[in-house]
Amino acid sequence: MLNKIIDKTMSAKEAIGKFISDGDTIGVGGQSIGRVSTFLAHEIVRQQKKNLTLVGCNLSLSMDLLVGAKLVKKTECGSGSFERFGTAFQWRNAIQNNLIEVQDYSHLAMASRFLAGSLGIPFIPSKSMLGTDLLKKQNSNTEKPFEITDNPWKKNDPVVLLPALQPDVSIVHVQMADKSGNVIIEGFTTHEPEMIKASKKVIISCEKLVDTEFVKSNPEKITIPYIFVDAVIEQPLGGYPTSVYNYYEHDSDHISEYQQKARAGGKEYSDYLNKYIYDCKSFEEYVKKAAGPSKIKSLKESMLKLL
Amino acid sequence: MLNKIIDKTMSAKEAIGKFISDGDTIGVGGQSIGRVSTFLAHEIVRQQKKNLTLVGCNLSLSMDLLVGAKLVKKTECGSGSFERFGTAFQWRNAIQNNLIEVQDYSHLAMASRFLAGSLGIPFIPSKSMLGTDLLKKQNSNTEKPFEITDNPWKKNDPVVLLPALQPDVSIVHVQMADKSGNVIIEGFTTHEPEMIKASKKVIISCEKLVDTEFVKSNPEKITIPYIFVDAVIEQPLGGYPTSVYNYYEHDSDHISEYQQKARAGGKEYSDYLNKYIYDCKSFEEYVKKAAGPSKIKSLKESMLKLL
Amino acid sequence: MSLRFSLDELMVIEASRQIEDENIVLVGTGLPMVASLLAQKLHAPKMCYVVETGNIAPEVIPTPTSVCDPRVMYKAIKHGSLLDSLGGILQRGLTDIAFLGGAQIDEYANVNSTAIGDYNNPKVRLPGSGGANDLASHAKKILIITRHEKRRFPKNCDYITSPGYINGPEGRKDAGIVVKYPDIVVITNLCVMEIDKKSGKLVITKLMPNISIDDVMINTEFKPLIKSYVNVSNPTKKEIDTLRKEVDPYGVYLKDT
Amino acid sequence: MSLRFSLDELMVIEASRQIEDENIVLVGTGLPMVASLLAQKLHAPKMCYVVETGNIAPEVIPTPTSVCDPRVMYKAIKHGSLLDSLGGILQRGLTDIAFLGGAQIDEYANVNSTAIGDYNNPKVRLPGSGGANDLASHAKKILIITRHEKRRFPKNCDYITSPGYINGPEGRKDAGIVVKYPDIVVITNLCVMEIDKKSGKLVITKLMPNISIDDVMINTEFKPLIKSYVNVSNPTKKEIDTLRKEVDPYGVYLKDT
Repeated sequence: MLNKIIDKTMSAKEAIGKFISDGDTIGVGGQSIGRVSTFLAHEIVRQQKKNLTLVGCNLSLSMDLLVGAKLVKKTECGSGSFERFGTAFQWRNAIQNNLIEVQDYSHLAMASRFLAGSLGIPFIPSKSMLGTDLLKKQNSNTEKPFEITDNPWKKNDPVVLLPALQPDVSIVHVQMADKSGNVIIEGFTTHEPEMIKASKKVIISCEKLVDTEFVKSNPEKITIPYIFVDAVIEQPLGGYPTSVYNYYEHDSDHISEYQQKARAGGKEYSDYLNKYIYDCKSFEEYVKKAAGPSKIKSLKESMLKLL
Repeated sequence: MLNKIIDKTMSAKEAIGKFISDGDTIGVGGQSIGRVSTFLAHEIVRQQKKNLTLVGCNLSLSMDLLVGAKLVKKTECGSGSFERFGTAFQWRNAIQNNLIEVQDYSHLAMASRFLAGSLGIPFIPSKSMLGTDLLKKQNSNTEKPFEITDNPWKKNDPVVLLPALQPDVSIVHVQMADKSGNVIIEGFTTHEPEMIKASKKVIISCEKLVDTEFVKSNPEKITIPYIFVDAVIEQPLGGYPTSVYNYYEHDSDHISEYQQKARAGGKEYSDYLNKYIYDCKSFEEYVKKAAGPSKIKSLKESMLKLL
Repeated sequence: MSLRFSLDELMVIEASRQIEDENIVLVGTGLPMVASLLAQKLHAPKMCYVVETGNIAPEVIPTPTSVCDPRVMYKAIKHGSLLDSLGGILQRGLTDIAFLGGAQIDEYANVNSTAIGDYNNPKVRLPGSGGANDLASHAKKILIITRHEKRRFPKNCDYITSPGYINGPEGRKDAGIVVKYPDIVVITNLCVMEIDKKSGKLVITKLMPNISIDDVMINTEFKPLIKSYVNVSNPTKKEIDTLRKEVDPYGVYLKDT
Repeated sequence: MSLRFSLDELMVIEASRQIEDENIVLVGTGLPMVASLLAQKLHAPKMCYVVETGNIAPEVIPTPTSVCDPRVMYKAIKHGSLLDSLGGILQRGLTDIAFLGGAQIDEYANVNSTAIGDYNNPKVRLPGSGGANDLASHAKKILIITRHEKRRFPKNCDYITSPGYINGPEGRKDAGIVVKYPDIVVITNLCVMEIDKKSGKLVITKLMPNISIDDVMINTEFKPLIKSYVNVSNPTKKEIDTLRKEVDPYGVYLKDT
């Protein structure tokens, strides 16, 4: 229907300010070096939202930045990895120094928890993690992260029950959305469809704002209908320095620079945050400092060659 | 990849003969008067596969034909209805005369059971059906159809556990498929995506066989990847007399004729089966008898006007 | 007032008035579909229509006769699955309004659409729950449109397919249903009944024009509560015109007077 | 034999030989991706490549470096979600082969990718399970490709992230894992070890050219079983050519000798 469009466009400043509170559980989009919501993560850092719990599957740059900026009290995820660029070093460092609480799950377990949240059921069974330390060794402060039960339909069949997860707010960067929040994700979608549909509030940034008539003519392209979305921000390059399918490849140089600073920590890392976030008036200024127009052009061209 | 296509095309005679055995649990596609797998159901009737358990959400013509042909021992579904054309009368009659066993669920409960089957988990929670006779009154012969448990994360929160359902074989009529079994469903998909992915074997009939290159250029159109499918049969009008979105509207006249005979039962009903199934050499012959070319032309035109 | 209308028309119009703008409404076809489209065209332009079969926010073409009708798929935002509609939207808690029908409605607004007589030896087997149990369990507000006949309003349903307040004000809570105290409104061609949250029972809140409390009582097997009640407002010209010309122009569901 | 090759190359080639035609293979990037693409180009043309991020059956473009790389999305049959890959295909029981990596592999083929030292006070925190636990739990056959270093093969993992045979032949069954007795094959630049289903422990089954049992023992902290073993077949010219020219033409993962 949508005879009238509910316009949900606003600035990132407004969206993060309005929807995220200190202490919230934040669903984080993207995976590894693909479609990470760096634009929205930068804005959270800028607004210094504190005591956050971050949840997702493979969390990389968004998580590492927020941990590095000392805004995170806990993570619940499947991994902290930039793949060939290494571990999420600020996160690693925080765990090794007991600065944050951590709850480990497998990727399927996290996706299943979001699925349960998205369906309004309180928990969901899994046959993963059995027999391993994921079910034995717990970080001391965590609440009951699972339950083991018997399958009522089969003898001697232990089943893991996982609690549903409904993040307070999710932040996700996508290819396209319309003003009312109909979301189009192209290429891999990782844990995002289930996470978005499970979330109480959802903030979407997109490479390109599209017309609702385009949405209605392509129902098979719609990943998430507008009823799940609360804010939409058009931000080209909003996933930089990670890749966005159909738009641009990841920037190896800047990711390597980040990883080097994150691994070093201390002043080197705070210099990075100052230079690229605190001292930048906008995300555009960051992208300009980090890459510049000719690098961006080549990342775009490099993607186009692969389609 | 699919560098080489695995060709799964065969005749309905071969597919039903090869994959369905007496006593099987059959997942039935379609809903009400939309995209019902009549073509494949006719072939099951022709081959007299017996003692079947039929499962689905709103089962109408396929279920009613198979029950009417005395091939069904049990149904597990959410409803037996042709909407404004009335109840599934042969099914109703069989229940009223204690000829079949019946296990009632809500539609969401059935879809959830298929979801569990499709994810390889043994059961799934639901918050439907609580407080009602769906959890109290059971048909005497049925196995444990659910279990009520406490939510480990919340006090005084009873939760229904539903057993996963993995049909032996599912039969579904769709708009398009390629030879290897990549399936494109257009319009509503009801319980079919989860049911198909949960099934041990899947037989697909389609209005139109499409090229695999078309499939690969339109990944967002693919409802089911080929790895879930075992047989593909191209059968235009395979959903007649129900509607197939983008292809043709339902035939009110023939559905009314069926319902009149099904309600009457006895010789009137067996005359129907003889005339339209047993005495037909092919599904085409049935369509010709039931509708004829000019009626079919108008059903197609009527659909095209609505797109 | 020279405007002529039938009580069936007013029943649908009164139902449409229950829908607010931006509501997410889960609905099939029939009179509920007519009522929700009417609301959308009158006062709820941003209403989101969700169909159990999986279609989300279509621009409905008049006049669909089935949840599988192409007329409920036109320009949908998404063609999803039943799990998307009944799981991801309804059980997820996002549905503001759901419509129900049924063969029997009792004083607690429980609904029977499964069997008349003994479940294991039924006099008449009905189609079954379908999505009705899910709708009644998870929607924030439940609307029931039905023509008022005595046999439809027994003291107790032969079988409870869809929960109303079950057996009292805390019936849903005790059973573990997530939506503990929903609004439930039964709209008939004689009256409007709503759940009284103190007793969990239906109370007459409105009467149709020229209908008396006695008319209702005679046609109702259980004894609905009576507190204060008003008359259902007569339809406006705009309501009637929109209903007849735009929503059901071919008189599929409603013949005009 | 004038064909020159490195043991790293032969390690990948030997891994590719484990894959049969029509296998559904769940794989990320790195050497497992190289091995599976090689198999597809050589003897398993109908292999189905599934990526955890949700891409099903792409035509992989050489040479992806991430599970999010557009090179693993080209002409995919479907761009699904992680739940589709790890739930709907893997946990559903449809995966023939899965590849694992990890910092520690013990004698029961359990794998640690979570933490070195005490979990609650780790010496080195590693990235964590990712999909590895799911792969190890649900695939019918598990392949591990790793360079052979002593510290990678301790007697016991500091933390078991992904289940091998846990603590003996019935370890997986006792834990309730669905795939009770999978094949597990560890392929290194020194040897091939496989699970011995009688003991649930790794046994040396093949040696790389010019490598002795002693070489393996010196570089392995636990004591792998030894029964009968053979030599890994030298690569054919076709294997080497396909690997170098078609699968990893830019030497992203393997430099030729």
